[in-house]
Amino acid sequence: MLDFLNLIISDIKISIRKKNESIISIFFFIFSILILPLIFQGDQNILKKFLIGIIWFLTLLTIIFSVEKLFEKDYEDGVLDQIYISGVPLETIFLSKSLSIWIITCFPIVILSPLLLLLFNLQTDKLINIFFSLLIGTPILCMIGSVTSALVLGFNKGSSVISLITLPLYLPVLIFGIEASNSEIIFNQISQEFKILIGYLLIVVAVSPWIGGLALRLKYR
Amino acid sequence: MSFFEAKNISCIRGNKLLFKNLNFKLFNKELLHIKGSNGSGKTSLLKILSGLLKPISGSIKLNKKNINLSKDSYFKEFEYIGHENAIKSALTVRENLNFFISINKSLEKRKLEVAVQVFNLRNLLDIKIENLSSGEKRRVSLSRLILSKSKIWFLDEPTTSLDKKNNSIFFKILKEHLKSNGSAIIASHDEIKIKKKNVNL
Amino acid sequence: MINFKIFKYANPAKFLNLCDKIFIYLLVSMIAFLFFGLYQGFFNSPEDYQQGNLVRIMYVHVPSAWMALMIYSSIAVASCIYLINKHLLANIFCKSASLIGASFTLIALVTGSIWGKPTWGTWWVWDARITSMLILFFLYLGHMTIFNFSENTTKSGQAAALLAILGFINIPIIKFSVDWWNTLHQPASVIKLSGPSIHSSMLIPLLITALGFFLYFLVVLIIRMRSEITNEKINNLSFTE
Amino acid sequence: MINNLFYVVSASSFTLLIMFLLIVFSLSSLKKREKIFNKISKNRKNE
Repeated sequence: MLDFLNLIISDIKISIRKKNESIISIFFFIFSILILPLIFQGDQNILKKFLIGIIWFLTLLTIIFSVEKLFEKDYEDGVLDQIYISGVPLETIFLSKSLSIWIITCFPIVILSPLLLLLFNLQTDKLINIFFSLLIGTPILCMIGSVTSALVLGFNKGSSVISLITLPLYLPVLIFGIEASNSEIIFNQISQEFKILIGYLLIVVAVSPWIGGLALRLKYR
Repeated sequence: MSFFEAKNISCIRGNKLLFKNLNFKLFNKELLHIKGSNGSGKTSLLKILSGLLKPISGSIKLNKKNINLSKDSYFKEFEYIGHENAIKSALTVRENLNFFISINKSLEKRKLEVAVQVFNLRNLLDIKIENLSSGEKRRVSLSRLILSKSKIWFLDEPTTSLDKKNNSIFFKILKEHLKSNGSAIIASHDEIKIKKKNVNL
Repeated sequence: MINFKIFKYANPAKFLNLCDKIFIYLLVSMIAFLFFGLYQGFFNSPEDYQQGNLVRIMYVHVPSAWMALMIYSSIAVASCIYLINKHLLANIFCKSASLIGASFTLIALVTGSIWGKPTWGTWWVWDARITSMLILFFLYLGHMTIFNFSENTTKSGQAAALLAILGFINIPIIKFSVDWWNTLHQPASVIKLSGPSIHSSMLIPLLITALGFFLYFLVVLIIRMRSEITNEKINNLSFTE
Repeated sequence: MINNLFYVVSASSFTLLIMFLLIVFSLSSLKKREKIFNKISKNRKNE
């Protein structure tokens, strides 16, 4: 447990100091949302209609960018070997990596996107919905992305095709996330879409550490 | 009694057979020098010995126990310094050392002072790794050996980019380690002027 | 460990022997079934009262869609077996079945859109079943690319097996998620709890063709597996010097 | 009706074409690999 925390803390420290992809990708996210009015020629109605879908799509792209070389850097400078030899289980390494990538990239997105949407005059209940749906949806994206990133770690030419492998697995989250953000207000009664999203999160949390651990183990055969 | 034993190890990387049916034993207080030209599989052999790679065939035993049976307990028995320095360039020296002490149970925090002193790292402690020279980076990496309480060392080209002074410091530490019942396996193409066994790849 | 009788044939040499014995029967029956089924379907079955002749596309479209799903499930099962038991043959099965499954998915997609043009008026509709089929196609592509990553069959095989299992867990969710937008596509008409809702004069040719497709899968599978086993032998030969 | 027939024919011929191509491709790769295998094993025996 302590190892887990240490791994996460050092990861966060490194990415804040280095200002690497994961931090840069947040700026990518913010900028792309801010230039949206230019794309739709300032048409407020179209914007309101598609905004949520676009937010989800941009989130997905951001995560794919930042997940691409998640394990590769640690492997190249030998730190991953050293952590493995220290006796930390590969499942823990995997889980800490995917959690730290969530904290670094997704947490700011989850916080920022409702605020950014304020600029587009959406109703407040929509903002709450999008906050919660991103909060539940992004961990799923991170975990699945980390699994594929761990899978391709074992191969030299892996990281170029990671998006091809990852995107099909992301579609359910995209669909339900958008549906959940558009669903009715959730405080009185949780809507169906939210329930599905939560269930999916639980499945992924239960399954992905094992698959991710096995995938990392491939590197050590 | 045989302390550390490798039997019939063969290794294939890519489509190339690196070595076949390698045998050796290592007792307490002994040093094993793995020699070989570039690409002959020195690094692969060390990775195999430390359980980071699986050999195509053969077995490795420590105290007559196969290392694959319980890797977790085997990992506590040795210290491995790889070809890469295994330090995070965005962190300072102190943070790096503390990080590895915190996750590795066989590194002892109380020896930190000693390690810093031996490798002259005191002035560098709060400097980020990315600002260090390659020799200084290697010293940080090697200081792990002093922190460690493991009896076996696996070292991959330990003296690369070390200057003469630090080179002799390293060999002094190595001799002391051997004296205190330790043993070490070193892969390098430099000559080593200590009593040793040789394995040629 | 569970010892199924079938694992007797997990030895590649024995497996090849078995294949040699049954290959010719498979080939003959495949040609017979395919020929008979397609002939019945195209010339001897009634026209649909709404779609007329067009309904005959069903005899190639539906069986290939079934095969695409069936092959992916079998790959997932074989992947589990491979990860647990480390049988080389399971790996080779995954490697060789993947391309066949991808081709069947492609066939289902293309014939589906050819069918869609006259009935719905467009080549492509973003409806639930088509979309999930498309995703299945992408899953197949990802599975195949992983095998090409590395010469080391065991390593790429294990990675592919993990991906196949991950995809298989996701397939029901994907299916369910794309079902969320209800659309133009007909509801499932053959496999239903209340029994088939199409007339037996159409159903029988359909089932015969499906059987023919399955036999075709086996035939190509044997050819491809033999080829992969030969490849393994070549690799082993070049190592033992 | 002719129009409909065109769709049916194109769909089924596409199916059969892909199936045929797949079988030809698999057979040719098998033949190629067997050739290589025979060559290598012959070489071994000669040595």
